[in-house]
Amino acid sequence: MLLFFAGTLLPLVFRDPRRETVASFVPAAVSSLLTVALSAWVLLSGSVLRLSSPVVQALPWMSLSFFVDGTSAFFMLIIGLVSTSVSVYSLGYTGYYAGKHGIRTLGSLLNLFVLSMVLVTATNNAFSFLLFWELMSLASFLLVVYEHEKESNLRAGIIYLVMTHIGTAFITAAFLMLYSQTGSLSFDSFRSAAGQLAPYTKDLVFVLALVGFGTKAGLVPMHVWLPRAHPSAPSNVSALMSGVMLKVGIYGLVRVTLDFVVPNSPGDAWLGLLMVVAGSSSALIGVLYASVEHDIKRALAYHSVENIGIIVLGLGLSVVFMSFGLEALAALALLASMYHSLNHAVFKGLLFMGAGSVVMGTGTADMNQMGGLSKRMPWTSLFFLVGSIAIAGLPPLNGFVSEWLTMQALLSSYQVPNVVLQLSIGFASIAFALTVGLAVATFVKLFGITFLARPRSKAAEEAAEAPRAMLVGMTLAGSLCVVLGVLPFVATSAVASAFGFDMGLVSSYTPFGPLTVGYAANGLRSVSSLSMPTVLVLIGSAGAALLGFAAVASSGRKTLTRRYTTWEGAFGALDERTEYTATSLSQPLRTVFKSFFRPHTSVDREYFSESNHLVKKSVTVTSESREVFEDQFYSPSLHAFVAVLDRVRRIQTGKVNSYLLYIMIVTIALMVLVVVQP
Amino acid sequence: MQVPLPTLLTLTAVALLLSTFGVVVRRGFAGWLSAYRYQSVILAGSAAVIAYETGFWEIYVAAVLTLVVKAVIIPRLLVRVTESVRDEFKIEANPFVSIRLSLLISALLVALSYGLIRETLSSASLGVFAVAYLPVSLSLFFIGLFVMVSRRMALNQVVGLLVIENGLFLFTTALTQGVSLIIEVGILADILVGVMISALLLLRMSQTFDSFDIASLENLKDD
Amino acid sequence: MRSNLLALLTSGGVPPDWSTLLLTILLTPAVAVGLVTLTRTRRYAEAVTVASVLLVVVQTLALVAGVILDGQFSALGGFLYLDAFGALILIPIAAVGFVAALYSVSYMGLQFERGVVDDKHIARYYQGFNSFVLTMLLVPLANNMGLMWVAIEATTLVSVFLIMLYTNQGAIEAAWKYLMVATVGLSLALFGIVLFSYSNTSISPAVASSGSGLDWTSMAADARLLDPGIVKIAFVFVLVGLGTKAGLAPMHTWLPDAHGEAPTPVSALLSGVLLNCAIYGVLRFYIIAQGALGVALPSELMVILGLLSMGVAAASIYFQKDMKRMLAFSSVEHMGIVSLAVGFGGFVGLFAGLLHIINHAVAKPLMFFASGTVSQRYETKVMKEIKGVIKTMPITGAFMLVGGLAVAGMPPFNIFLSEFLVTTSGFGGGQFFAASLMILLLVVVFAGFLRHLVPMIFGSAKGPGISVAADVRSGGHEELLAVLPMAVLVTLVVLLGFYLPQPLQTLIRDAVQVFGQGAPAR
Amino acid sequence: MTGTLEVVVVGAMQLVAVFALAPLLTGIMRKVKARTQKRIGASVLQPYYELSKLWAKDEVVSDHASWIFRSTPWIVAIATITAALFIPVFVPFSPFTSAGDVLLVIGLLALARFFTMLAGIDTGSAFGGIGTSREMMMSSLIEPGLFLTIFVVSLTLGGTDLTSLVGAAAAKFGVVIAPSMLFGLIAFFIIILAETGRLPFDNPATHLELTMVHEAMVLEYSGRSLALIEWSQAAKQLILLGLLANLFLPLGMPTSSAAGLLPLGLGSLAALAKVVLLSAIVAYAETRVAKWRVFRVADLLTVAIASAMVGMIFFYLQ
Repeated sequence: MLLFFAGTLLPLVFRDPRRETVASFVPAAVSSLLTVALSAWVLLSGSVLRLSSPVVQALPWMSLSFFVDGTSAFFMLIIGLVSTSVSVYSLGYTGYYAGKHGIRTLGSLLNLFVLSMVLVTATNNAFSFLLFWELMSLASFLLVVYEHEKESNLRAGIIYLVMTHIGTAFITAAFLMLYSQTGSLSFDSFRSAAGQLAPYTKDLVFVLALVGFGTKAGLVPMHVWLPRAHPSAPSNVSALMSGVMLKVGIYGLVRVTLDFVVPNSPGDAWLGLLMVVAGSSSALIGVLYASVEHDIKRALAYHSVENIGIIVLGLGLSVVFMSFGLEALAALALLASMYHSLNHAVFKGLLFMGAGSVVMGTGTADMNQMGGLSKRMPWTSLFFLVGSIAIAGLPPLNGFVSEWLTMQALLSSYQVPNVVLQLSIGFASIAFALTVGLAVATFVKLFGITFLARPRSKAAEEAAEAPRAMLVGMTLAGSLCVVLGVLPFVATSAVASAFGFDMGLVSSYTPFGPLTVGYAANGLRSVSSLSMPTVLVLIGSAGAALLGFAAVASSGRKTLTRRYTTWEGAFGALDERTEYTATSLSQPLRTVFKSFFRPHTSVDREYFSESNHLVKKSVTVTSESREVFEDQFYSPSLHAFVAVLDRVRRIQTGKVNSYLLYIMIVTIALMVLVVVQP
Repeated sequence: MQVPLPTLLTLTAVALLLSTFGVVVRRGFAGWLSAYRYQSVILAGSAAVIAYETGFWEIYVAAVLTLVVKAVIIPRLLVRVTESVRDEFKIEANPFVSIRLSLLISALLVALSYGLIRETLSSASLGVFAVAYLPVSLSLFFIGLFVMVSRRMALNQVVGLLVIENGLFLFTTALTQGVSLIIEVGILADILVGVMISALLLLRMSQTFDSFDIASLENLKDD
Repeated sequence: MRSNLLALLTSGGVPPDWSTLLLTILLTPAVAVGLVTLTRTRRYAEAVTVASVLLVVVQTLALVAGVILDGQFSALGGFLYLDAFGALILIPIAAVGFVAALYSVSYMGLQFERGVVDDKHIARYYQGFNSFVLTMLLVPLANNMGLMWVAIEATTLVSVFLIMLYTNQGAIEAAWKYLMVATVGLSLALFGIVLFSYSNTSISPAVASSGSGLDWTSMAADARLLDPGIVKIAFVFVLVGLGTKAGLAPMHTWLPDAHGEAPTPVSALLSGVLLNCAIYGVLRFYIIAQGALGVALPSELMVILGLLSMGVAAASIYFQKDMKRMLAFSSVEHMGIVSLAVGFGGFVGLFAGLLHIINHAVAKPLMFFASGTVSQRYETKVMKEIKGVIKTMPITGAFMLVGGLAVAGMPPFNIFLSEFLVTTSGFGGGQFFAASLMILLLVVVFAGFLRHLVPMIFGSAKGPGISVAADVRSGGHEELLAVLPMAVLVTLVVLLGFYLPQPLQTLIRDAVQVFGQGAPAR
Repeated sequence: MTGTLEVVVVGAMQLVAVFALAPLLTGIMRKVKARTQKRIGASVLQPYYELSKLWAKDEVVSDHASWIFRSTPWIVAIATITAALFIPVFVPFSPFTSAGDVLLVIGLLALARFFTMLAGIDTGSAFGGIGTSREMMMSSLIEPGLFLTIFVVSLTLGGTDLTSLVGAAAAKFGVVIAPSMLFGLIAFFIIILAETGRLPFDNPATHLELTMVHEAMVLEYSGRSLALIEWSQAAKQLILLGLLANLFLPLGMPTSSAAGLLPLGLGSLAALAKVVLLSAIVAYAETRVAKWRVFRVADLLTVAIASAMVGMIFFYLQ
């Protein structure tokens, strides 16, 4: 067992200067496989790993101790799966950086990043948790500013690290509140004291943890760094970051809600409600921004905000159910959200890898320059299609299953006795449904504009297919999507054993057994179920029936297909300028939700000669939607804070007299204070 | 003639306060120097009185030392340093606080130190010297500090510093009848070296800024 | 390395006579000063300085080993005295002194090459350097508080002398302000010290007669008997006085100018070590005040001053333009953290505070050396004109990044360990408001630091207004002697992040015991 | 009657019936519309002739289009067929209940819509672009409406499993006229209009780029693929109308699936009659209203969402 653990650590940190690309990523792949093996073993055997090495003898409760139980094993599984495919993918991807930057630094930082994530999920002590937590953000910060020539990357990096640091400050406050109750920093003591926390501290700890981990996971008010940091990182890193790092944030949230702040009284329901509201609003806002974005990586980053919102929605529901003692429903909601986090890690990783190879091929991330790549990069477009279908939650693949579970959880919220909760969860389900609808629309745009129709720029024309290693990486992730979609029992059993619900609760986990959700209200009993394998069989049979019918119907005449140019309404040859671009495609959406985006379009005309304004040389219309959160919430508060700082700064006046005056005032003030003090 | 001790002590205390007010009033550098020299002489006198009363021989040595260092060496040092600088820089043109106001403030400070001492240490059983000299030394400290704060010329700040040092010396001799001699010598050495270094600085300052005005010393700040 | 040394010494059978070591450790730098004044050649002065400081390091290790073994001992009839707390302060003086000596060889060498400094300056520099080390060594060893005051006053005078080395306007202004503010502060401190000794002598006539009124040991012994009225006023005077030297908030104004203008090795010593000596003085009297007045009042004062200095430092760092001034303000912030830690009290708080002194003494000089080399290379201290350090000087760039993140409090490094402990003690001690305010201020400092550090280290060095002087001297673009000290410090910074060597832990625990000695029977 | 063999047989039978009758339904709709506009209109069987004609014609495919364009018709057809297997249009129970429920059907329809939108972009012409962008906006609003109606229905009739839903609707007639169900009905009716591309949302008849949404996406198709798309479009219409009929107007439906052959036959006839009646109503509604501006359509869909919400509130607050 320890061997396993050392196995994951050793190769991760190893970096070999000479044969860079291979040497740094092969150990990464091997070690992530080991992580997968370790977590699978823990999940199956349900046993617990424990290891601890104290840092300071004098303070026993402060040690680097590790504890791998079901929950951490489940998240380790996610990390392992995605990092295996990403490290295989980055074997090919580093070619893109061959000339400009040292591959060695990229390789070692990536290893460090994955290592710190694995360790975060394994720690058992608040101090070591924070240590690895910030190590993770430090490694990802260095990766974000990897291409540090571009000024925008630097700013994104700074915002990212400062935001995560604020998040860590909240988490530290939460842990130390627990420390003040229990007197020790180890998670075991937190767990043992979970029961008898005073209600006041319990709420405070919960809110602090929600804000802290929310910043890392990218919940709405604190999501500002996400759309900036992910696109500026190299693609294989942003695949890891949005696929897995956000999940570590969720891991923290799960750890706090389930272990330390166990919701056991109706009073805690409002905590769950807070999560539901935060989740659904961040889902809605994330997808709204994603649907209008024309930079492919920013769109995917915004989309991560949306999926995280769904996961937190599921968590919130489980907290609400738990606080009313509805164990079965709580397990269902938790299953839905954990399953969704597993799915999201897989298909978001796949999509970012796809985006990476597209960016590598065309050299730009702006979708308006792309188009027609499916002909030149057939494999990448296939994988991207698989990813889009999965993320949009369409039937055959895994996205649909987790969304089905979340919907069932939402639908069964009627059993919550409190009416206010029922209604608010109902309204949250509207936001959720709107998100699902918009997600389909976003990915039509994302996939359609990038891969279909005619190439819109020179670069898109000569885009070359991604190197073989990248494709292998993507096949790994793609096949995972399909497997998780078709055989949901694989994931459900993993989640069940991870979170320790007893098997019978949700459904019988036979390989082909359907996922069933019971319904019993005002006298009507029904069991709605979904068994993907049979659905697949049906689709296959329908297809066969159709082909048979087509063959029979056209027995006589053999129809042939001719290729001819698209019908262009008799305007003469179409060139790519008349094509729909990403921005135009999302224009109806923008007008419908204009109160949210408040797009301001600026039209500037260029004239041949200043005298007559009638003959226009060119009219360019630029319209971009402003970041609502940026203007209303962040910049004003930032300016106010900076203004305060500015005033404090003034005391360094530079004159000796004023310095001496300060000393005089302080002496007299303190003397008066001391004399007055009893 | 056997002058009763308490009146003698109050007499020297009053003389000390008068000399400090002299420092506050004078505008020109020469004026300050003479006031300072006068103050150091009285200080040495009072130290001698304490030594006579308590019979510790170390205090005599300390008194003589202060007399030599503070009354003779330091003033000559300052005069030699400031010879090269033109006269008008040695006059305090317009201090932050007008002379009259600064007089009032120093009186206030004296009252403050007396009040403070009575308020805090009334309970402690103070020796006869402490009763007389403690508030004086504290007021010396505050007035010295006030002089440094309110004056615009660098020279004045040195003089303010020296007034504070005098207050210090009085404080130590009055309270504990003189700490062990080595420490006394150490303190005096520190003061001497301090004044030498500030003289060096003044010299260097007059070469670069060719004026002692503090205004030129303000570019190191957070604009 | 320390533990085997320990074994070596004790294995000698006869317990070595520690007190003679106390004397020799003071003599070495004194001899060095003499030697340096005699010679005029630069090479010889450098060699002497490095040798003497190396000797000091060895002796310090021996002394520390002694303290761990025998508790405390004294020499010259109780005049010199060393206990765990003093030894703890001794370590950074020796360690940073040695590293600074190494660094100044290359730094002053480069300055000499560039004609910024001539031969006379170099000689004066090394004189000042050695006497600076001497005076700083004297502070923790002095049992007699008067002697300690004289030592601190001497450190001020010597450091003013060192700041005055460059004859440009900024140096003079900084030196003048430093001298004025520090001397006023110290005279105030002397008021306090004498009051303390007065209260000590007025209680027990035996002490008065033996003339040991000023000895700390006697004060600590009957701390509980002292008259609270006098001790209150005395502690305020000492706190404000020595606080000025330590750079606590309202009295910190001289610090950015002095540390900004001094030559880099000196400002490293100033920031890394001198502030420790001043805080050492404050804490010595904190123990006695704690004994006499109970913990409430003194800790409240320390918490107020701590938060004040962190607030002021956080504000100024955010807007700073000059690299060294930013580091100076960050020293103010870290001293605030130490006083906060002591204010929070309890075993954890004191342990964290003392650990933070060590951590800060290791991390801050690293940053000063890195910024020194960079500002030498870019010939400017203004941060806007420095970009792409990681490109032009990879090793120093990496060290600067590690140091910068460490000083800003980024977890994997040592500063975070002690800061985290301080906040834990804050929450443990129930001071929720102060601790959460501290966390907020830490975040502001972190943001401010990052705002300046990242554009400097990354970014492209070719931008407008950025002139990178080709290195004048040897082909290698980074002087070995400059990089070596930094490498030593970086390993310490990273290592101390999660592993505290055993001897260090026992030393800190004994030091905390010393604090306990003064505490009233709770 | 519910052994796995019978389930498959009934399912297959229902599938054949759905696909056979679908074109008839569109024929009837066009007939009713023509009649109300006082013109004779083509015969009811006209759609059948069109389909068979298209089936035989050659296909023209644009050279920019990728494999997605050519495979979309097949995917859309398969998706609709699978959806048809689950919906109890004529038979009072959904044949493959154990495999899926209403949400799965919505997912399958969404899959079909997803691929049609992609095909629209693939041709690279501006028309396809218009169709897809409008469809994107509309579908993203239809989804919440659909989900909320199901939410209301599942609250009142219990769960999302179709058989139990239909059974409950048929059994307890009283439940159906509950206020929440009425609001659900209004919302569902509007959603069907939008989903099948009826008038207020999209004019199926014209090729004018101003008004067409669904047509624009399939503009480029011809020959067999156009036939397939038209056919699955009609089948979708029939499925949705059947769902509306069974859930909200369970008049002639036999209460449980175990009833004998005769009631089942009767029930399916009644269902057929209802579906025909509904399509007539829809056609009639179409003639009454003109095409709304594309962005005002969003308001109509919000009306649907609002009514579903009110239905939910009624259910909870009762």
